[in-house]
Amino acid sequence: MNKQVESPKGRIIKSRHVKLGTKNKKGQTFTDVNEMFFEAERTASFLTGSEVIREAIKRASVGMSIAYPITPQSEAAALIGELYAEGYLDDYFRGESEFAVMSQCAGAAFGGMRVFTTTAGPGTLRAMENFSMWAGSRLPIQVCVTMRGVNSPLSIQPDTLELSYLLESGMLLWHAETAQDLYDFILKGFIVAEQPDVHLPIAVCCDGFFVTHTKDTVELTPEDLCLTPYDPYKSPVPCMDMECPPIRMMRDPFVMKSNYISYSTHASWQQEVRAAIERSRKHTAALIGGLIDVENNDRDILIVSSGTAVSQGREAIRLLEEEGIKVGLVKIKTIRPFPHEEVREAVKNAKHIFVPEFNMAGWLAREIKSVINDNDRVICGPQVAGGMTLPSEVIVEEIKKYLGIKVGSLAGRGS
Amino acid sequence: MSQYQVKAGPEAFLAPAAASMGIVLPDPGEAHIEGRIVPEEEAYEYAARKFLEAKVPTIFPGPLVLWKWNENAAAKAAAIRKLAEAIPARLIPMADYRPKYPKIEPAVEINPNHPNLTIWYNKIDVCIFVGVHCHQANLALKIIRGGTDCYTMAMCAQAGHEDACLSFRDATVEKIQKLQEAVEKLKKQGVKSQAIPFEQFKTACTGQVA
Amino acid sequence: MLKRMNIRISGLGGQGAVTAAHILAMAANKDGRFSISNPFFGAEKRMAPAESYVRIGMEKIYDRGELVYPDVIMVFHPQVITQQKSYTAPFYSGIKENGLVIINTSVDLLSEEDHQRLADLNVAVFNCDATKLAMEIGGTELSTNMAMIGACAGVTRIVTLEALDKALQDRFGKKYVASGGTATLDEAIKKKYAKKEMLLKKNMDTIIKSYELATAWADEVQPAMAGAGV
Amino acid sequence: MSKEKIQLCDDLSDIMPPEYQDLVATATFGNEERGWKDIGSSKELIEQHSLCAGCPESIAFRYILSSIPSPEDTVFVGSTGCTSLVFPHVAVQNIHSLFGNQNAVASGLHRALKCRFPDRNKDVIVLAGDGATVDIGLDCTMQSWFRGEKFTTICFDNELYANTGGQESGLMQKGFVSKMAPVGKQFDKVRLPEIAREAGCKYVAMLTVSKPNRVEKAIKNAVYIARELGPTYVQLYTPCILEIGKQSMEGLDEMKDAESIGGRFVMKEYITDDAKELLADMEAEKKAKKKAAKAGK
Repeated sequence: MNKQVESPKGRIIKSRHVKLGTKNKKGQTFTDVNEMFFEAERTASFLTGSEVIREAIKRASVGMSIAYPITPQSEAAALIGELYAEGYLDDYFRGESEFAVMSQCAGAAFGGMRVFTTTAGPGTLRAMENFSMWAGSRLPIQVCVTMRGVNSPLSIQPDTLELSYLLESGMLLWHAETAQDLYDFILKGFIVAEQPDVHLPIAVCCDGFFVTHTKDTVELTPEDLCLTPYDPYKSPVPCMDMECPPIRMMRDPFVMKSNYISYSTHASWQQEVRAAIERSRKHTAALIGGLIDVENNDRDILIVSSGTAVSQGREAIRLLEEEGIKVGLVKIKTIRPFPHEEVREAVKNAKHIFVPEFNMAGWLAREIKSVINDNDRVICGPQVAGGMTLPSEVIVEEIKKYLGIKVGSLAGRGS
Repeated sequence: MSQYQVKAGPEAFLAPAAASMGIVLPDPGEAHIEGRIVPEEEAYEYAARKFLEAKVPTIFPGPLVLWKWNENAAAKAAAIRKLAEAIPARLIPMADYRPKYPKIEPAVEINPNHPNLTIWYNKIDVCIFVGVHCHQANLALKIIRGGTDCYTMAMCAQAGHEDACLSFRDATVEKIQKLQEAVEKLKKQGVKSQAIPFEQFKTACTGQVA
Repeated sequence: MLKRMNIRISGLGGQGAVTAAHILAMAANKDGRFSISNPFFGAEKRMAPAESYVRIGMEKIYDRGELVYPDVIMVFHPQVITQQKSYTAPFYSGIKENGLVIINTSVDLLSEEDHQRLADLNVAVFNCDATKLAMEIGGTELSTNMAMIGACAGVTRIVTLEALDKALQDRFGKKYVASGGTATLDEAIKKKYAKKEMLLKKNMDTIIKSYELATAWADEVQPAMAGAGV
Repeated sequence: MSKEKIQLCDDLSDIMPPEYQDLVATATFGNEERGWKDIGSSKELIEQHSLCAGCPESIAFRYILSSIPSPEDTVFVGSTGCTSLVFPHVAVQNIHSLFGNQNAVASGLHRALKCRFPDRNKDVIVLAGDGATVDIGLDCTMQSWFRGEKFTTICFDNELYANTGGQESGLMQKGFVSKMAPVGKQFDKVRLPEIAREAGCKYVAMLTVSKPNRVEKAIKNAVYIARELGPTYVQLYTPCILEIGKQSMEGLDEMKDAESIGGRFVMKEYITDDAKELLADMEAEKKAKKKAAKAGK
């Protein structure tokens, strides 16, 4: 039902924030996001993903961040602490668990601040009850999820299964492929999440270690430019600071017949959260250049994926190209909203659609299957999990096997 | 393009959110009429005509314009009053958003949790929301579209409401005045208000006084 | 040069395998090449297996994560082989044809079978006594990773000495963000030298010496990887 | 929000529901001397509540809401339970959020308000039941005290889970037979006031709500001390008459029994030395002001 949204000007609506052009206490200039991303010059830096998170937050005019250690996000959370010590944030502390941290984030957001936090794996699951509460309460908190294994036995290794738990939380879910994506998504994520018509929490997800602990080249925006601060009085729900009406305000009350109102209010409330996700399409498409990226989708074979699996797919396409096998690519950037129309359109001529994933559930393949026709075109895989890497050679093997081309065994690690 | 139109109801047991049916909000300088993006100017005239054709045109001012929490709010309240007089339309406040105990008085208030009660009770056929927080306005608009035949409009200070049959965005005092001018212009052209004669109720600390 | 050189470093926790990967990648970056480095993802433990990866290439690199099919394998500690302290067993599994193995050892650690398998794949084995070099020149075994970097660069020429010098400056000269264990070792090596300049010089000297020895070895043995990075 | 801000727009005030006109005209916003005796006129209180008839919680609500020193700058954080049925009817903003995370939400909230309004007293008050405070939320409750978060925690102790139908809670007395304690509760009532003291609370009080002046004093002490020094905790016995088989009229007697000598709720108060000093200073200041006012006349 969702139409593909295009922004006519290729830009997000310009900020009308009163602080535009003035400087913050660190001497950074509050800058319209269009100017920051489409006009300002960028500098290449060689950084780990964790450092990239710090660099993004340094420019994000974040009010408060709350931390709790869990591998692989600990480094990023600690680096944000350093930013606090340097005066870039108003407040920062370590909470007692992810459940508490996400509630503390909620408190700060209820109080009208821009809030950022990070978590991963079991932390995401422990925090889970809060994510739906954030969405229902329309709190535009950003959590960076550096995904890792969540299942027993314990694994701290990369695995994207946790994203499937977040699918129906009501949050915006963006999936970064690289450190560059991570940088851009964090900054742009605040802008989209805080639009008055969206105003929802956002999880900017990346594959733990593959992005957080890898040193890669990232183009940074100028250090002396920062986002305009959050304006709590543009919120679609009253800020809880006793500074705005109505005075008699409960966020967010039981909405059920036992307190004398119809269930349809609750249903409408849930519809409204989903509607807000839909509204984010327009802003997101303008800021991150569409919800998907497409390369050579006129080819018979396509790799369609998100996150690090896209990178592995790109390498596989190179290897296949050397052997004369031509494969196209669709990179999905936003999981919620899911780019239904975009994906349907991009894969309409494909005969085989491969969906490599770093999890055993194959949730992305399932999402894709649910929106395209002739969904037996979708080959769910290759899938790895629990920290296993997904060598491009394995994707090559999968595709060749499917095409009936003889392949050497990659099992046994070549010994 | 979406084929969906945001029409007056009653639409369904649970009407869908217009955004989920592919309706997109207007950009600055634009408005929407039933989901169709139009220049703002067109919407003023359309809204004015809707008001004048209505039997029970009603304005629902919300907390953001009922409380004098800043000077702008006071100015908007003044403009809303004038608009109501120009049409003429009833004013029924949405004083807050709480689940009110034990019940609301549908003749003199509207509540976002069951706005249909007020629509039904007063037989309101055209209404406009102004000064209501967007989330609460959207709840009310969906419920109204679901269960009543009321034509809904919104004068939104932010990005607008696709759940209304007609919506303005970035509302200011001037925009409220422009709507009033559009009403007056139509009247000058000979369009007569079809409103059933009514007396605006008045309240005081002690209760309803008129 | 090769379109891409994939280097796998197997060592033990505390030997600087992760730092070595970062420095090699940073140096390649300074040489104007594309590079990515990352550690293997384990809970940090001293003397437990630790692995890191460097990918260097002429075009943008997307591939990341554990390196299963390397061109070059560096073994930082004999225990990687003798105690099987590696994530992949045998330690050379996945090595590509015409590849290179550099082992920090003074004696041959490989079995007949190992030698045969590597020979079948035309993989050259360079035994480099990196810890000894580190003690002699750097004055601390903490510089073992420097000697190993030098050996890799000396054989393959995948990075220049100038770029390595700049990468060292970046890594130890400025404020650097390191995770727990690495940060502690950084402090240890900084304490070892009275001055930062001294630390940088001794480490660079170790790299240079090792580089020279490796180049000489490569000229003599002429493995497939010799100069492959030029 | 200052009292001046709690005003209606002139052009629309004559259509506002009467309770709001009444609120603006007669509420005690901005009056630091307000107390339980203002219950008749302080319209920031509930005009109608949705609790069981005769529920002592409703009395507690009235006493608390009339005693907080600046309702115009206070935000409550609640939790799931009977209390959250009352909050929609209170003219002070409040947050429901989840069950058991109230002290965590309050930690974030009061810090945010401190950052945004550094020169103002913005009081954050947690008000939750014993299940939320002591059982599911104990971690969040205590950790906020360890961190020294400057806000007040009020626990409505009805010694069971009332809203879900009378199940055993940590504050239930030993031996009491209830749902989920079919052979009687097996362990003692959790000594949260003592735990609070050890966990860093600057002021702790445990009492019933039978005597309004006592409640007023405890709430005021708690709020003032939290503003300046650190966390404070007030535990109020608000028996669930429904679940302990009492009639609507018997709530007060139940509380009086519980607070008499040897009862579970004999009033307890712990005040740290610095908090005592603060209260003494405030008292002295108040006296001096009164004296000056008298002299001025």
